[in-house]
Amino acid sequence: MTILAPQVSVATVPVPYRVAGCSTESADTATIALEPVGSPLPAFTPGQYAMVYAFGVGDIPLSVCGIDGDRLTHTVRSVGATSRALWALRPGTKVGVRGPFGTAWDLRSASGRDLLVVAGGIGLAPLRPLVHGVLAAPEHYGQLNVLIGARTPGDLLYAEEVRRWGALVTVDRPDAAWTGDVGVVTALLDRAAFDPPRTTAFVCGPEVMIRAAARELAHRGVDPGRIRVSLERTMHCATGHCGHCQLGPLLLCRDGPVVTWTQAQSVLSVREL
Amino acid sequence: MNGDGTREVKLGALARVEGEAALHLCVREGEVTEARLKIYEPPRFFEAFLRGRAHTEPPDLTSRVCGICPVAYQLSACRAVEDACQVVVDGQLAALRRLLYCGEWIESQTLHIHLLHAPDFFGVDNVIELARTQRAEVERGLRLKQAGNRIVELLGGRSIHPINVRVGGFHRVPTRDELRPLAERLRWERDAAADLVRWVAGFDFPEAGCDHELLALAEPGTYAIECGTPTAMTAPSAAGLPADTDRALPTRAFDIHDFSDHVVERQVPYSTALHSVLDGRRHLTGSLARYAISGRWLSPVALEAARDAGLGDPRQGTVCRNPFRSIIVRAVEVLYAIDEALRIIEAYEPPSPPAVEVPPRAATGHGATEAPRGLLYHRYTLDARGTVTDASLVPPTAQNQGAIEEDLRRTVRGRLRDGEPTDAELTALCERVIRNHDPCISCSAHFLDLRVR
Amino acid sequence: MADGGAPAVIDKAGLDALIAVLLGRGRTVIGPTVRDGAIVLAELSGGDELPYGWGVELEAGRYRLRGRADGAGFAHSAGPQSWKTFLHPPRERQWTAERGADGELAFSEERTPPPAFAFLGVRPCDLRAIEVLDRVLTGGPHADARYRGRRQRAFVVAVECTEPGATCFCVSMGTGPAVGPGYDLALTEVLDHEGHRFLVRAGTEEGEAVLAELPQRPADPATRTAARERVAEAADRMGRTMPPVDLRTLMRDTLEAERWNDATARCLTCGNCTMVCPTCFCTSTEDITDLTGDHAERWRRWESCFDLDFTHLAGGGSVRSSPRSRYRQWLTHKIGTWHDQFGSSGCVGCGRCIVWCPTGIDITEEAHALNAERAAAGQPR
Amino acid sequence: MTEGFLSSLPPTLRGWLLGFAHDTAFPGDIRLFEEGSAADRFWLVRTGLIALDVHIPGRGAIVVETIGDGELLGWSWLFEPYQWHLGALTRTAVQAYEFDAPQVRAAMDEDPAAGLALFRAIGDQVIGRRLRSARTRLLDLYGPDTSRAYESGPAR
Amino acid sequence: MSTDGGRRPKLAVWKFASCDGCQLTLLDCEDELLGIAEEVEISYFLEASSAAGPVPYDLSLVDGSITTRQDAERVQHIRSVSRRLVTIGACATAGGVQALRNYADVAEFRAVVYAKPEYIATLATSTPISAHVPVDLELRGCPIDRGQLVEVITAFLAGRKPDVPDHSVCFQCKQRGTPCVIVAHGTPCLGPVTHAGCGALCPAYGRGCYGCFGPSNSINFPAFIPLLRRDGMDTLDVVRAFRTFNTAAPEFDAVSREEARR
Repeated sequence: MTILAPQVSVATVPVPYRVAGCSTESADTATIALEPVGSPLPAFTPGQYAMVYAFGVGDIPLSVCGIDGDRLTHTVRSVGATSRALWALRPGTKVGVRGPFGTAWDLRSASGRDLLVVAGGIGLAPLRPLVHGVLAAPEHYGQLNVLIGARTPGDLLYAEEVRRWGALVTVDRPDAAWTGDVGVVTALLDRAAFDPPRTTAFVCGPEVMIRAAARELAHRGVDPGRIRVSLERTMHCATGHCGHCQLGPLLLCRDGPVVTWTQAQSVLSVREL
Repeated sequence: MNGDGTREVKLGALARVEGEAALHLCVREGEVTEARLKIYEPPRFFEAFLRGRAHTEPPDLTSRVCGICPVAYQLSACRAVEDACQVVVDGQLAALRRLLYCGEWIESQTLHIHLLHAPDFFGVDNVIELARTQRAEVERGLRLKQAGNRIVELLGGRSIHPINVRVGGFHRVPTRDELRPLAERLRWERDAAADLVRWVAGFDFPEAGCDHELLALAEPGTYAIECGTPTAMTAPSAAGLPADTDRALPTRAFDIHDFSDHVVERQVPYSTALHSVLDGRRHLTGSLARYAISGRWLSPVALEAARDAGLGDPRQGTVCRNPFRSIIVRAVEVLYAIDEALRIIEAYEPPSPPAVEVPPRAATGHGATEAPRGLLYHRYTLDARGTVTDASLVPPTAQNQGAIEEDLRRTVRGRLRDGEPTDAELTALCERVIRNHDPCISCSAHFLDLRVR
Repeated sequence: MADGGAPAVIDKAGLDALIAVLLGRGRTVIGPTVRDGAIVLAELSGGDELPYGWGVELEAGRYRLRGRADGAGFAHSAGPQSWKTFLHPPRERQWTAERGADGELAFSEERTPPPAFAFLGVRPCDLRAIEVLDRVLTGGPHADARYRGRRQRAFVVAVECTEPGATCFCVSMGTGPAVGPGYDLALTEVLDHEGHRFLVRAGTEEGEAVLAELPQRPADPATRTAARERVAEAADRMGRTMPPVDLRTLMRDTLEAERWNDATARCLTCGNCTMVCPTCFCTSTEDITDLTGDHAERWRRWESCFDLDFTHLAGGGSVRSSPRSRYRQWLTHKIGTWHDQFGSSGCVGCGRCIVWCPTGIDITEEAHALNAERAAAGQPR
Repeated sequence: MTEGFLSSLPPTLRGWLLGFAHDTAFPGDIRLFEEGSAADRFWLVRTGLIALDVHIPGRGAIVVETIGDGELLGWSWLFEPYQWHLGALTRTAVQAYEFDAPQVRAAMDEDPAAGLALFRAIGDQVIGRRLRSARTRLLDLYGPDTSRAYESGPAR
Repeated sequence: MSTDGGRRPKLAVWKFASCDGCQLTLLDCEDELLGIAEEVEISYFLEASSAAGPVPYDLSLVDGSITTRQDAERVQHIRSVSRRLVTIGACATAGGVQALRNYADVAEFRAVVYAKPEYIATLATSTPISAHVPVDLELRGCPIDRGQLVEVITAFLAGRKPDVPDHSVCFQCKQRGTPCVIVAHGTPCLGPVTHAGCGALCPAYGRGCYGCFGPSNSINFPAFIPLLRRDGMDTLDVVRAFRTFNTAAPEFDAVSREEARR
């Protein structure tokens, strides 16, 4: 039995971080940049998450949406007490961070292959550092396609950056100024240039969207073992000890959030598993 | 001031009393024409819905009449049901009941002293303000109050609506080991209570008296709490004495089974509480009455504290009829209850089983105990299966209403003789007069003797 | 595991001495004792607190103490608690945080030294349960430091099972009634015409050292034989069995079985089965603050997958909203997906969940029924 | 049954199709299929109501459409990978003709004329009609912003 | 909870038909009382103070049920001057023991208790606060638990969700280490259907839970009622067991009516 024995249990006890910046993404969503006050946490890898603690309120899992040295960025949508507190943070405020936790996208295993990134809503956040990774070394990969679905044009995250990526964007509900695609994100697959057998796909978004997209990709010939999806369940401890995030055989805080469609397909097909 | 020279003082909602009440006072040409303690606490119909319940249920159900003195309700109910079923609970079980009751006395009396009554003597609105100048005393009071709660919590499970009391005894009795830490704390608190008596004795008290009969339970050899015989002391005027006389007067006792022949409730239009009278005369229950009836049975430490506080020696026939000084008597009762609790704990042997069987019986039972604010009487009629067919509850505040209104009249009249007070002054004075008797409005709002028709 | 040298025999006075020695070594001794009409695990100060002469009568949803004429001290089955209560307590502080006037945060890990427990009377099934908890709480990428601290310091006196209850099925789960590895000392209680005595073996050096301090005699063949026979007889007297199939596969194959509806009709979702289970480890976190708001604490407390809010998603409802899905989660996890997550079954066959379920839902009966339903439906899907 | 899908078919085709049918009935609250599972059967509803739903963790089953008397339940069996896109739950007791999908597909291959006619009928009467109505509903759902109820955020 | 300009949040405590016990719980927080008073401004609390602060209030605690027309109007006013409204106790949350009137003719009840019933203006039912105005949180119990009250106030101050679990008493009973009284003694106990919060007191004292915290969030009466019968309760006992302090809670009300029809 191998047991990690860090001096400070950074998996259990938060480490102080300072809010270095925050920007509004949409009405209910903000991106916060965090810098360590003292020693930083071990390095994060795209796809992994941190438990971010708002003082006195609680902590929630937030995927990293940007990694720059010791600086972590997270995009948070205000849906509960803790996310509301984090969403409302101002620069200079201190928070606690635990991590890194969970499985990563594992971009390296897609070396030399076509890449298909499919994101729905706030699901773009954990995929962003993956795209950064590809753009930093395009020579290692084949075709990169980024397909993004957003509820409305105003809900699109990182709009400037997304334009630079050349991503295909579709919205459910256009406004008067929107001249782009309208519809669900899977409809964009027809316009993406990828060779299914040579493709590794990375999918994140609402679970219904993940199910539809992964199923469609598999139908088009992408190997289910090469479709990587990021799943979400309630996480409390992030260390595999509290049991809340179980999804069938998976302990998602440890075995996820990123799993292959091979793993996810059967567990997502059982209601209330 | 109205055009006809009538002056009305209306106080919408009385503060620092338990429950909802208002005051209505009319003054005309220096005379008080009307003094009403108007209780508008919504009625809750306990006596009606007790009908049809099992004979084991009154302790838990009637506890909910009052969150301030639930133990009083539970134990009066137990006594009445046990009386109907001809069961006597005695020995260590009775001692534990008294211990539980001591806890409620300590809690409730310190609550009243510090949080409700003392602010009046310092001219502040509440205990938080009081704590700004009397921090140590308030903290001591809260600690004492907590000690009372700890007794109730240990024996009863929780301080409000304890869960461990049952007809026949308890669901579970504590071990000696469980009581030991409590005793350690109470030994400290006994000194604190002696300090408390000294503190309140130093307050500034107006001269006052009360011309009411005093009604309390009496139990030879002890300061009656959880049992005793109703005993009344004559009002001073009947003996040709002034209302503020401190002399003990003749007493008479009557059997608890005859309670409703002596204490009769009647309804007044302005109140959801029923007023009651003792043998047709106004009477007062509570600390002043208990001290008058049972004072000589206080423990030595309590007697000494009472004497040092200027209450005189009850063994020498001295009583206290100044309602403003009731705060001192309450403090003495706190000290006594702590002392008594310690005595019970030291003599404690766990009884087995924790309750005696109380098989139902078709009969009517009566029970009375001394709630912190006065005598609380319960009566139940059971059928052979133990179903309650009739219930009557007579709480102390209902009994005291007449006395409170008379105190209002007397005090306001006296004040008017000293010159014209402002409305604010008059209001504050009336509130103090009411709070002297620690009225518990929740208790008083739902009762009637069924025979009054 | 040390081979522990030669087995010895001690009597009741030896057991008293054992408790005294363990107390003398600064340990908090936890063992069985009678309280509230049950044999509970509590702190012991002497051997006279052991439940000599007490046995239990067990059925699904029913537990009754009954006297035993033979005066045995360990002839009772699993009680309402397990050692989890002490190793993985119901409520525990994990860290505290202070916010300074300048807004700086300081976090301090809970560092109160863990108690040095001595567990007296650990039944073989429970010893395996402790091993399961070890894997869950210290075997993954992140070890639970508090648990590990208590666990590493704990001294385990196992007692072999000679009196299984009607709800026991450790033989099915391969966890008893003979003791497996992991003990410091192992006892086997023997009562016959030669008297009331215990065969003792040491499993560790500390166990040997403790044993050496006790009044004892070398184990005689008769005592050894009697001990072996009593344990062997116990194996034949198991009240219940699990179906002799791969339970992990059975659970995977029957996720949509009708039988779940049947069990759920009887399930109160009270969570009692999870709380009494010696391996159920789930917890929830509590964040508390004081009135100033500048002092915060993180606590965790036992939680259960039967709680509707266990799977509450932020901004939504519960994933497992139906009682059916919650009961299914418990059972399929316990004997199915536990293997995937932690490399073993989560069930040790102690029968507590059967006894302490108010409506008497029986894990073995449910497994048999699921197996029968699968068989009736033909091949596994 | 006089209305619905069957009545839109020419009589010969109707007879041909019903040749593969067998009668079936379900009580209310029975799950006929799950999203993602194999689409190996389909039904023509004679009486009763079926809800098509999507399961969203934490929110339960969200009903997107209902299928009633005379309507065809299921068309995913026509196209690879023959997997249901939605789940189906009976809301009331249901009586229906049930068809074995592989058998019907094989028959469509064997008799291309009948196959094409059936395919056209499904494309027009079922898929096309539902697509049109879904788009109309989108207009309702995504029409002028309906003000969101104030989220007072009660703790529980 | 952010308040304007960093001032102390204002707390108000209101009373309707009740025994006062739940608001007394605030005064029973001896260790915390002065601390609370430092962190929040107790603006309205008649039982404790004769001073009343100006509206609006950041947090209103409401004790008691609605039994008169005036009270039904008063609670509307309270809602309108309160940013957050938390009901405290079984009366405010489920109508309290006085909701037993809901099963009877109130005119008759009134006549039993009062000689001149015409003096008494009261409604035919006792209803919870939530039947009249939106409520942000309902704190259960007859009476409420002191620890839960402090938790609600501190959580309010920290902007945190109060940790007030909705599961059954059994959860707390097991955490407390009490052997189940149903299983070990055959004692009827409402724990499996009752909301946690009391700390599982009654079983710890050897008695069955009597449901003073009302229904939990996951109840299976068809499986539970037979246990009560098995352990010696007859139909009348079962009806009485659910008709106490939370009698008007919908789940308890329904099961007691169903049992009463037997």
